[in-house]
Amino acid sequence: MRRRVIALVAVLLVVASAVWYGHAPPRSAQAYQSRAEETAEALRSQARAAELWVRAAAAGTVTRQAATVAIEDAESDARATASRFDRWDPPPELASTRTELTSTGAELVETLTRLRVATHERRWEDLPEVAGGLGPLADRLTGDLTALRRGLR
Amino acid sequence: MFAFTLGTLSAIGGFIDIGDLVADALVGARFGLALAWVTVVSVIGIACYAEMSARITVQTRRPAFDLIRSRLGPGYALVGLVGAFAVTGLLVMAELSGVALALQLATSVHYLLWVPVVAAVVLLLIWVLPFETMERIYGLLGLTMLVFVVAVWHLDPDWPRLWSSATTPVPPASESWPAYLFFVVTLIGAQMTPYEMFFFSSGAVESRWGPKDLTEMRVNVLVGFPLGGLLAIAIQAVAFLVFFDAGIQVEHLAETVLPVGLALGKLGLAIALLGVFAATFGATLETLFSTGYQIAQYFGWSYGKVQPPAQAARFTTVVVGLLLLSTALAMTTLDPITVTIFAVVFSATVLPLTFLPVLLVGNDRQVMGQLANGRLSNTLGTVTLAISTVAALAALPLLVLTRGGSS
Amino acid sequence: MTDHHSVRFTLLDQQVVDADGRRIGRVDDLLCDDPGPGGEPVITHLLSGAEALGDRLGGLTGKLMAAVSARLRTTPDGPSRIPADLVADHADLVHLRVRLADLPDVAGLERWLSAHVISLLPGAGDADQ
Amino acid sequence: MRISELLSSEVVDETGRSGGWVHDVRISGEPGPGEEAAPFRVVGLVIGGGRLPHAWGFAEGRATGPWLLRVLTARGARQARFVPAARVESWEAGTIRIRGRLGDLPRLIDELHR
Repeated sequence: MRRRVIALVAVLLVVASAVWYGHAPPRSAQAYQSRAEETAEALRSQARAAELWVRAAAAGTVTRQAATVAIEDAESDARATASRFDRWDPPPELASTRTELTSTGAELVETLTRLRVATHERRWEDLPEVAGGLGPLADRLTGDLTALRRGLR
Repeated sequence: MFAFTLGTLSAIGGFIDIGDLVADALVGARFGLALAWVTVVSVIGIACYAEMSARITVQTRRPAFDLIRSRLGPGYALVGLVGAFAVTGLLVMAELSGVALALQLATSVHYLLWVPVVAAVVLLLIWVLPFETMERIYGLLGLTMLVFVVAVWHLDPDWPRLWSSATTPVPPASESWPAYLFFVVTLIGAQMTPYEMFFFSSGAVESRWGPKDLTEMRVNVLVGFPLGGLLAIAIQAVAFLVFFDAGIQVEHLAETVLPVGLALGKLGLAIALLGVFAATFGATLETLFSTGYQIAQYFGWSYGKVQPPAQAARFTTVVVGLLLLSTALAMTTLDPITVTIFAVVFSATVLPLTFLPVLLVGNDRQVMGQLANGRLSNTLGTVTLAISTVAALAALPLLVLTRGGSS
Repeated sequence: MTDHHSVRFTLLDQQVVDADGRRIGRVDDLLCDDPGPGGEPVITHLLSGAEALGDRLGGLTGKLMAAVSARLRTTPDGPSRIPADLVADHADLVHLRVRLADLPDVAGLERWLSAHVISLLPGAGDADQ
Repeated sequence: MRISELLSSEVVDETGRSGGWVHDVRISGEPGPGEEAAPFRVVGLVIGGGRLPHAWGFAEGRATGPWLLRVLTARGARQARFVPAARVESWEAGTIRIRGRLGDLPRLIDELHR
């Protein structure tokens, strides 16, 4: 009986620490940096995906229904990614990384929001123009990523 | 001859479900074809066990899993049962959401509004439609997913690059080894789906297969599953071609079908969506039933689609109960894509518990007589069992270590 | 070869089928008498149902299974028993010589669900066909 | 007494040495109303060799493959012994006492090919 209780407690501890490992905020500078990289990669992915959908919709290769859904998804994903990153405290030496990435994230969310509004208002011909900011944003994120990776070494 | 091709075709469509649609696109976008070998291994493994369990069914006129309990004993069989129940609970939720997401992409009406509608239709179909009709319709409609294969050509790929990616089974520069291994396990879980075997052999009992159907069954398995695998690799390939260089990670079902739209236009996209709809719908029914079968077989209840529901009351209750549970789970707004990844990883952890008893029964000469396993079945079966055991042990540590594959 | 066989492969855990071919449960345990020193115990009953299975599994899970099943039971005492002399054949499936309807304390939940829930819905068919 | 109780009992010989757990129960009998009908009865117990060779059917010789599993269980399958019911002193669930020594018990494979 006692052994069983100990085993049960051990299993619960392992599960709890596994969950904690998955959700804990980064504590070291290195962990923060790798989370920053992941965030930049995710944001860039969302920007490029939305851009791709807009271009495909403009070229008529995808349906407007599907493009609407994809743009909504990209917006909510970017919002979630940005706000998750925002919640983590940066180590002092990486404060500038946070500022840079947060502002790029905010800009991306703003652009995607305008895109979503445009699709809901059925201003299909305006989409490419609204989405024009996505390419430069993605490139900026690529720059951030390169800088981050260089800093890691 | 007609049933021949029909069964084969539905095996192709039946191979793909929400797990494949998500995992293949995700893997293709991040790793190119560097994991295509996993699909090849999985196809060989699942074909070997599907053939074995169908052979057992033909010989004993009982589904292979009827015999699990007498091989593993009630204790281990119960562990397997509880594990499978949890996994299929998640999977049904994911498949239901998959159907709803396909409908959302077609109509841009939010998927949560579709979930209860889909669940109601599933319930109705369970009640009225005979087993074989159900399997065939969705299998055949699922064939429309072959547009993914066509799309590969229309994207005008750099073939040498595809080939070199497929023959370089290491993570690309941008990815780490743990992430690579995590997706090896994910693909194994997504493609060696035990419910396919459950369904295959239980269905064989319900359609009263005899030794004369053995050839038909083998053709279904040996042609259908490899073609299903080809489809899976095509999904990886189109995701690679469209997303890899842009650094786009697949986070939604929309991105699975986008390359088809880019390659073949609106019509292609619509066909792909129809395929996704059919595959996930069919898989919803299959996963539901296989769980019902498994529980009924463990306790020895009467079960099945042949009997009227009142003669298999406990079976019907379990199936309907699980459907309601999964619908409720889907309505909690948990992200269906994340749930799918978790479900296929958990599915990999209980895989050996379904393979081992099948392998043991296949070798029992007192039960199998002339139809006992040959050397080929045993070699492939043992190798597959070993692979699945390693994958099962590695699955959860990798899930934690890579934070669900995100790093 | 000898004339005896393994209980694990031929009787215990096997599927029980009634005279109509309907699946009614598994052989979850077997009851035998105590013959005293040097005697051969005779198997008197097959036990079927989650209560017998729960007792056999033991542990927390088994106790829970047995307790829930005992609570659902409508007949007075112990797990459902099937007299061993009702077995017609046990090569692979365990075939009984009687119908489920003749075994009042077996598969109680199945009957109850069938009569009170499933049959009431349209298109469910008849439980006693 | 339930069969499951027998299956989780320990066998002890007259010197008090333990032969380990009962891994299988051998039964005999032909059910039914016919001429040769006889009730099911327990004719002996199987001990030794570990759980798996018995659970997987290798000890009984009903399975011969796959090769890897046969090799893994081969040793255990050879060690398995048969306890005839006639040698059982008391059928008390939990501990089953037998007459004579464990070493005198026939090996299961020999008993099966008798």
